[in-house]
Amino acid sequence: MFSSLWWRVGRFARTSPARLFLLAGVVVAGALALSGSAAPAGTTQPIAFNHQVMVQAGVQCLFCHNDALRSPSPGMPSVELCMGCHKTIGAGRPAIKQLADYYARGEPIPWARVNYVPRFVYFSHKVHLTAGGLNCENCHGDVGHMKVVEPVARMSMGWCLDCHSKQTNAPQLRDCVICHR
Amino acid sequence: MSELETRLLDRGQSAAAAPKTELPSHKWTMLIDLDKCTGCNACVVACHVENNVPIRSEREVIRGHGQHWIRIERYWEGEGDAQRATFLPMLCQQCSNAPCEPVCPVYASVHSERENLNLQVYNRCVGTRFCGNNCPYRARQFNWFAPQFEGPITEMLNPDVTVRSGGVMEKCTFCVQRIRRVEEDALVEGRPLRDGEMVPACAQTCPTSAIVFGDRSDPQSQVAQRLGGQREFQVLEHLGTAPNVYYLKAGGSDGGAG
Amino acid sequence: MTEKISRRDFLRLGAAGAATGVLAGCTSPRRWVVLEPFVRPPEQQVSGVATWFATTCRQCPAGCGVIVRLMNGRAVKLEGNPEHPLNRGKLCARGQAGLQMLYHPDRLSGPLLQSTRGSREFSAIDWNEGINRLFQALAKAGPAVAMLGGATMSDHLFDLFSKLLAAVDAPPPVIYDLYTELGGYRMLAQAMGQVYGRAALPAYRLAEADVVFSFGAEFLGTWTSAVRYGVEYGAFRSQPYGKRGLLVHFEPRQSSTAVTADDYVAIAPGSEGLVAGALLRLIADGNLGLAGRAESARGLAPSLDVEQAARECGLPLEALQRLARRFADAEHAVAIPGGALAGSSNGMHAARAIEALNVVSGNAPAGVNTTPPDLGLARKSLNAFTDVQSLIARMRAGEVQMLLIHSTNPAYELPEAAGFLEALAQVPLVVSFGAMVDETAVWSDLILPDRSYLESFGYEVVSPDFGSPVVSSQQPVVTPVFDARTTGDVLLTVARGIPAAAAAMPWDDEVDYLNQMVAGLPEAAYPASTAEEKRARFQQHGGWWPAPAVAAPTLRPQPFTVTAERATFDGNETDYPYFLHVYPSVLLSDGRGASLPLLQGVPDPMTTIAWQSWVELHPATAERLEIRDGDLLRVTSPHGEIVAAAYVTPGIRPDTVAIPAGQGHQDLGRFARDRGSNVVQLLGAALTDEGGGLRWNGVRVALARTGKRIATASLESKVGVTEGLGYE
Amino acid sequence: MADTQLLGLFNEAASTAEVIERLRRAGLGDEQVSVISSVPYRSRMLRRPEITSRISAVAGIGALVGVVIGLAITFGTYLLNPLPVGGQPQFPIPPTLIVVFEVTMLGMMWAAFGAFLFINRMPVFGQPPFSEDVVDGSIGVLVQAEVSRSAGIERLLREAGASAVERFDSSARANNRTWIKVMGGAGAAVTLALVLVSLLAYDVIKIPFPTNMADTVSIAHLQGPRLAAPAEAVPVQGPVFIAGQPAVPQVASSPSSIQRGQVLFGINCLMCHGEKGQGNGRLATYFNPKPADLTGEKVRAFADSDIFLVISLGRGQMPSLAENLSPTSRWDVINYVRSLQK
Amino acid sequence: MAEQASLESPVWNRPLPDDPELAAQVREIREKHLLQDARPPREVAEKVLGPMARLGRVFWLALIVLGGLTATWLATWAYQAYQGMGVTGLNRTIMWAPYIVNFVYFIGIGHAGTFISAALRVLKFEWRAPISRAAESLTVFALLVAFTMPLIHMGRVWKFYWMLPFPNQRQLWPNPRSPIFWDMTAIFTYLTCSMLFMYLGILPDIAIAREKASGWRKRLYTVLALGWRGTDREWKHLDTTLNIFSYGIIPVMFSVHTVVSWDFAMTLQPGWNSSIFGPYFVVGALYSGVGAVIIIMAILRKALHLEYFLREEHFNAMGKFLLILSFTWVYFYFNDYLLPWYHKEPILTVIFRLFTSGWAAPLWFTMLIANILIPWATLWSRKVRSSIPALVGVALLVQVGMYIERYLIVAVTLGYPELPFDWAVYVPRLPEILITLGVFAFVVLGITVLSRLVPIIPIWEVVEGQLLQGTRRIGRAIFPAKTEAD
Repeated sequence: MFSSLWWRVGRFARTSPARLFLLAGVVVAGALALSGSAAPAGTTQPIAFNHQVMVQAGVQCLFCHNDALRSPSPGMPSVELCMGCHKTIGAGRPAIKQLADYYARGEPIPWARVNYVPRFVYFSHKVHLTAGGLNCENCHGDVGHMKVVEPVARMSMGWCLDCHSKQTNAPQLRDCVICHR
Repeated sequence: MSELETRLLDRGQSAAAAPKTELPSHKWTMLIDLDKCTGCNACVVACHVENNVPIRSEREVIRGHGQHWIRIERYWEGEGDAQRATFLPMLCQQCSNAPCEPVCPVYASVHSERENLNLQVYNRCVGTRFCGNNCPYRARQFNWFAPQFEGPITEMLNPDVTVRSGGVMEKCTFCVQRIRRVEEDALVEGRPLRDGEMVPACAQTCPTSAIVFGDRSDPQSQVAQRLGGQREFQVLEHLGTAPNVYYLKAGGSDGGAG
Repeated sequence: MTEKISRRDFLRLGAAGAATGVLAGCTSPRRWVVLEPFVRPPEQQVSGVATWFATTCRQCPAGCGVIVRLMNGRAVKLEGNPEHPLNRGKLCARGQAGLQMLYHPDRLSGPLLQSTRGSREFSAIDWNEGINRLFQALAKAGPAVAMLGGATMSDHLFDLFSKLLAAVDAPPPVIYDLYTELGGYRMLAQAMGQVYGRAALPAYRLAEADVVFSFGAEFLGTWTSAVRYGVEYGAFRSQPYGKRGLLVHFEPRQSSTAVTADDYVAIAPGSEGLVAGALLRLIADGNLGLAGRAESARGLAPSLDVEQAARECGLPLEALQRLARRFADAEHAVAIPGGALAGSSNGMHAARAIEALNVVSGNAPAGVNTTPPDLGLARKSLNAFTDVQSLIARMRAGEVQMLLIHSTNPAYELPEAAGFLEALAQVPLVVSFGAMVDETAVWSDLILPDRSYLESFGYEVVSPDFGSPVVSSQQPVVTPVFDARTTGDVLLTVARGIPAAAAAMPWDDEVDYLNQMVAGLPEAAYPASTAEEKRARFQQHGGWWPAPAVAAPTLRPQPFTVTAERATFDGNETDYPYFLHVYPSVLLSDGRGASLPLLQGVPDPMTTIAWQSWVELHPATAERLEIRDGDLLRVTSPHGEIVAAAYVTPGIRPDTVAIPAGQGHQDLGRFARDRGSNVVQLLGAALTDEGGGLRWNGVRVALARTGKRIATASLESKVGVTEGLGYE
Repeated sequence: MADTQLLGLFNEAASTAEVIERLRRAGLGDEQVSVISSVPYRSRMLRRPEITSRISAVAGIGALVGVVIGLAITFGTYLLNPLPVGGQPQFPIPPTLIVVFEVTMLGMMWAAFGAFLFINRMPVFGQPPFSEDVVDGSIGVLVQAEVSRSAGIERLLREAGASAVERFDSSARANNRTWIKVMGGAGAAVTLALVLVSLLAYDVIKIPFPTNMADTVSIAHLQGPRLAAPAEAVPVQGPVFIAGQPAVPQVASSPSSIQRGQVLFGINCLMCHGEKGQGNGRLATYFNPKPADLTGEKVRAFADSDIFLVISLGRGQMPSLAENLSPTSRWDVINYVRSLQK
Repeated sequence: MAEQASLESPVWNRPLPDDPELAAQVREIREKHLLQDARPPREVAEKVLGPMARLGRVFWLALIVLGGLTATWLATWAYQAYQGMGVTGLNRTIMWAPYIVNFVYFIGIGHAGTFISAALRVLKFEWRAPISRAAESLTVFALLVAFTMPLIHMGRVWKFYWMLPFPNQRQLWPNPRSPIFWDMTAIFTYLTCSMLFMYLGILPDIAIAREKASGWRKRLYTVLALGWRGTDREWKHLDTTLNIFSYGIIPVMFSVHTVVSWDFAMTLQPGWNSSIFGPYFVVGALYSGVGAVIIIMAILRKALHLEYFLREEHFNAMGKFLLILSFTWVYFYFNDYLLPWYHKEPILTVIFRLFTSGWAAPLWFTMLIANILIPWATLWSRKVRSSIPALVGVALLVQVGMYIERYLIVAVTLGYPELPFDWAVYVPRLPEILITLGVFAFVVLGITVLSRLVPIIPIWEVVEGQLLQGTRRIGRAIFPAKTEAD
């Protein structure tokens, strides 16, 4: 069955180079689509969490992601912290009910990761927020206006270096050891 | 921790203010007093645990795939029954003119201007093993097979160190993850590093304190104080690799009677 | 459905094969990665930041303080507790490997029941049933209960056990294991009792000494408190007043201590006492050394012919004289009686003779049991091999209905001649508290796995302490990895059912018990007002110790006589031409380390061999028998035979072969099983002249090639390091 | 004008030269006549004008391009990643020379080849006007002329002793369909390859080999199952509470402490308790009773240790902030709150 | 009258002199020298193209065997890549061995082709004509294989593209300081240029084949010929281009093996870091290369019945080459070994002793015998040189010798670093052995297949050569004479 398919494709491509280019395009597009870089991460979140609402309500980023100032990791709010406010605020909403269920069951909420750097990259929120003099939005974009949080940057090495190599007063920020251990 | 918010406050809530201070650079140096080394292997095990260095099975060891970032090399001195063993802890010498660096085609083995360390970027390594051949100390360890961590042993892996995969070269890093940790803390708290704040796993555990570690560029540091003595030497000095690991000959001040 | 797959599964997927890998690969991994928050946040734990907990190392009886680095709730590193007065932030190889005790893949989760002993067919039961069975049996057995414990069992557990046994009028626990036997703990304590009237392990302050004579004391490898001795040795080498101490080591084989010694004297096995006696004699007769030395020596020196003695210990008379002079001339000369003495028939004599040297030089060991008795804490006292024998006798006689075994492995550690296993057959119920299935557990009916020392509470009265008493604290630092229960709690639960016991042990769990105990402790180095705070600080600092360290009460030697006895050996010289030198492996110690890959896979310092066991031979011996490295040798003693690979090394006497203890397990997990051979099988059950110790250092052996070879798993290049290519 | 091609075959060089001479006299320029042979004949043998080949010049240009590319690769790297290796200078000359040399030669020879194809108008994937006899040793004279003159030329060739004369019409010369197929196919393949490579190069397509180390078996921060240290255990930095004892202030009130407190207050408290702590934060509306007025009498009356307890454990509707504030930070906040009350 | 090589009558039907004695002489000259023995081009072409198209049983058998071995090579490679490099006999001291040995060896083989076709072309050695293409094809396939070797030996081969300079998200390029990078550029240049060089030479012959062939071959050649007709312009341009390539590729050839030698000379490994390595390696390469060409010549001659083209004179000449190269190689080898012998630097002495009296002695002496003793003992005699079996035997020995020599340098010497604690011995295991076998098979396979696809004897060069050759009579003797046509 496959062989016949290949044969068809082959014939399709053989007839003219224009079609061949077309085929190439299709392949590439397919690869792109599969690569998931385009796929929205938010869609997979267990609870439809809305950052926009929180930010507009005046909740600080660091209130929930409360490790960011004191740890390499940003920290995720414990279910209890969520419930701390939400046992009163918006208790009726379906999403909050979901939250409450998790809390009642004593289960953690399996949040899907949105911003991803490989494990061999050692990024420290602490350093970037304090000594680095950056703020959340510098890397994560204006989360305050995102209903579903999306990565604003493909966090590739080049992207990091763009900023690191600009720090003229600290050229050694290019050292591999800054990120890789 | 608490100075931390001070920094945060200093710059106020304004975004993207570049770091004020020039990042300090260090000359990390290790001093190994062979007069005190008892070959107890504590450093070896400590290193294995700290750096996720896999333990290789008997079969692999037999085939010369044993993997230790620091090893106790046991030599024999003297003749016949007067032969006496001596211990030489051998680890990456963190050469200033490291022979392993220029030969790497992909910059996986590079030098750190800032730490004056010889780095190995595992995720960049493609495994040509040129560096390993070119290391006169044979301090570089290659992952001939992907490491095996059985069952819950994965739980004790150090999250600060990349778990290397198969086909990748690795070596002693002077516990660079610890260096970075203390440096980041110091940076965040806006203070210089204190001597003795940074101790690699081997030096930390060494019962006889035969291993001393510190920043040579700080004249007050213990290492700087102890350098330049009579007994000081470096392994294969004549090759001009300019190691950052110094050894003190056994025997000591009174020439080691007997 | 994809988001259901956790990250770890994803990795497995990736590892599963290229196909899956690429399939999964086309979409970026973050899809699978789950960020999991706590449901209820723990106090003082920040994700990505390490938390440190202080506790006590139980890899050997010394009781060093350790701090554990906790990342993401997992223990990822052990370090010495810098506050701890004993090890001062340092740790040995075995201590470092402790984490694998915690995360060992072969640990038992939940109690096991074995229908027929030795069948290795276990059936899992739940804890209630397990405890219930224990209780029933205990109630039924009454006084016919016996307990065999190891020296690494922490003191609080020992206390609970003894209280329980006492409550049912059973004889107190017998504490015995190979490690302490090879270390000569018991024997040395006895000797101290005879010399100074205080029966406890001696501790020698090398830091202040300028000349140290070590008589087979492997104090840098495994002996008593190796880490502390390491610290001391470091100070000894670089002394504040610019002096560098001189270390002389007497041993038939070059141990790592011998290597670091300035002067290593390869004496004949069992002749330590003779050397010491001869030295005394020389000092006395030659009127050597500082004022008063000769006098005190005259009082103690045994009557012996020095030249003959020199001949017997196998070193020239001049050497002896030189050594005698060095010892006598030194201000702070210290002589250390090693563990090897304990195994030789003349051990006690030797120990006395060596201690006599200290008396002569006026340097009594610091801290022979300086712990004030009023602490109100129970502490183990080790039993002699005779006690074990009597226990075995009782078992054989059927006087033991139930045997409890904790943190010792008699089936592996006791020589066959002791007849432990036969006696065990007479015991209706054997309960093992081992965390893993070891050789003994295989011969037991019920296994109630104890938690590892990083998961449970406890305290340990440090012995030997170096002049200042230390009670080291033990606390759980991680949530239990397996469903094991602390034996302390098990005992307390059981005790509730037995009126007498319930009265004697009124605590509802071991935490409660610990509070009570700690509350009784006097003023510590750190401020603590209430009992609650005491407990908290006790755990926080990793123990209790007074500040400033109280000066060790100076020991007064009591009148004692020194006799020069010759050591006797099993097996005649013609059939068994070689002395057998047994020593605890630096890494595997007496074999309890064999279960940990970290200790198995790290090369032994002297031979650089990993994963294997070996027989050390002198090149001359090897040449005579045409033995090469890796040849499998049949080592035969009057008591048994083992097969082990040869390792030719110049670091041993030609008339001696050395075999490390530790390998040759049938059980104890996948990493230890069926590896090398167990030297204990060569030993007999003969006793030493005095003190009723096992005469493990008094056996001669014969060697024979089996014709088979194995490849030696060594790190070194034998050609490069030892044999050479024939150029100098 | 419709052209045709006449191919006259001669079996040795002399007569060929003769014919060419005649053709010249007959007014056919050298560009219209060309000689075909399966063996190279020197022009002079056939009395043909010397041909000058420009390929060498092109090759020279190619070499120059090579030099540039070589320098670009090497110095580009030195500039892009100023990574010190082996104590070598940032711009090492000898390695550069080696690389530049190789790339130069590459450029030169590739250019020469390209020039060869271009000048000869190759490739042509089809049967050119040719005759098997040429292979068999005869020399062909190919004349290009208008159809009108072809008859005359053919006669001329025959008279000159051509063993045979063949006639081709120009249309037969090139076969464009094959050309497009082959070249198009090749081009498509190359572009496809390039595109895929760049997709990989820029991590648009990630192939997570198990050996990538992008995900490892060690436990990541925030990775489940999250484990907490046992509740009874006391870390080395000491317990937060000791039962039955009021919490002792760990941070004395100082300007810096108060500043820190302000920041943390802004992050953790402000949204309910309001800018000045009067309980009028933006979230206050949601709560009933309203969040406490921290400047009010009630809170003033609190002991520091009580406030510490409230922050740590929560109270009424107020959640515990133990997770957000480490013990020391809590004291900073307390100090700040006190400063508000002044 | 002297019989000139004349353009008047086609060379192939030049009459014999009437004088029977002279006629005999001429006949003798003709059968000795290919270029004197002109035949009608049709016949010449037939001699090449005929056997090419006839695929006998032997051919298919060879195809299956060699193909199988090649497949094994690839399979083993896949296995190794999946399992990890540990499946080889390499260890923590000897991190290079089997594949790098092959690498050096095949690069070496690759040198002969260019040397013969380019260098001899530049020097106008017409007799080389029938040999050159076989030599070039050897070059191409040897280089192809050599190129894969570093890849096979990489720990993470699927990341090989990190060694190529192309823009990427990492903003990181390969390291021009690394000899491996030099290798990549040098070999790439050499490989591609050799291919183009060979293709250019083939063009006219393919055109010939196009006319002769039919069926799929016809179609194939029609495309491959790129429309070559052989107009005088085309010939001129071809000539120029070939000259450019000849002059360009010779320095590249030298640079390639020098760079390869630098892989070793740049390190701190005792026995490697020697400045003589460059020329020493180049000569060694030519030595083994010429030997390999002799073998290939013999095989092709047998397989394709090329007795007409490949005659005694060619083997004889190649034999002389072999002998001369052997001398040169020995000169460098002696240089390299004099040092450690003279100054007793410990570690060098160790290696020296190892070769002369250590466990490596058998290898070393075999190498010396195969590389020096046998060639010197035999090749001086014309009888041996012109007897094909004998010459091939010697050439085979040289291959063995040179392979061992590379093995000693890479796999043995590397086991003896400065610190004796790390000394080690490398023992090959199955994967390397299979891969090495497969690689050799692949080279032969390649040449076998190619020799059936394109004329392995450059017809036009032979005919051209014959055109310009003639005889000249002085007194009663007749000698070969050559017309300098340009």
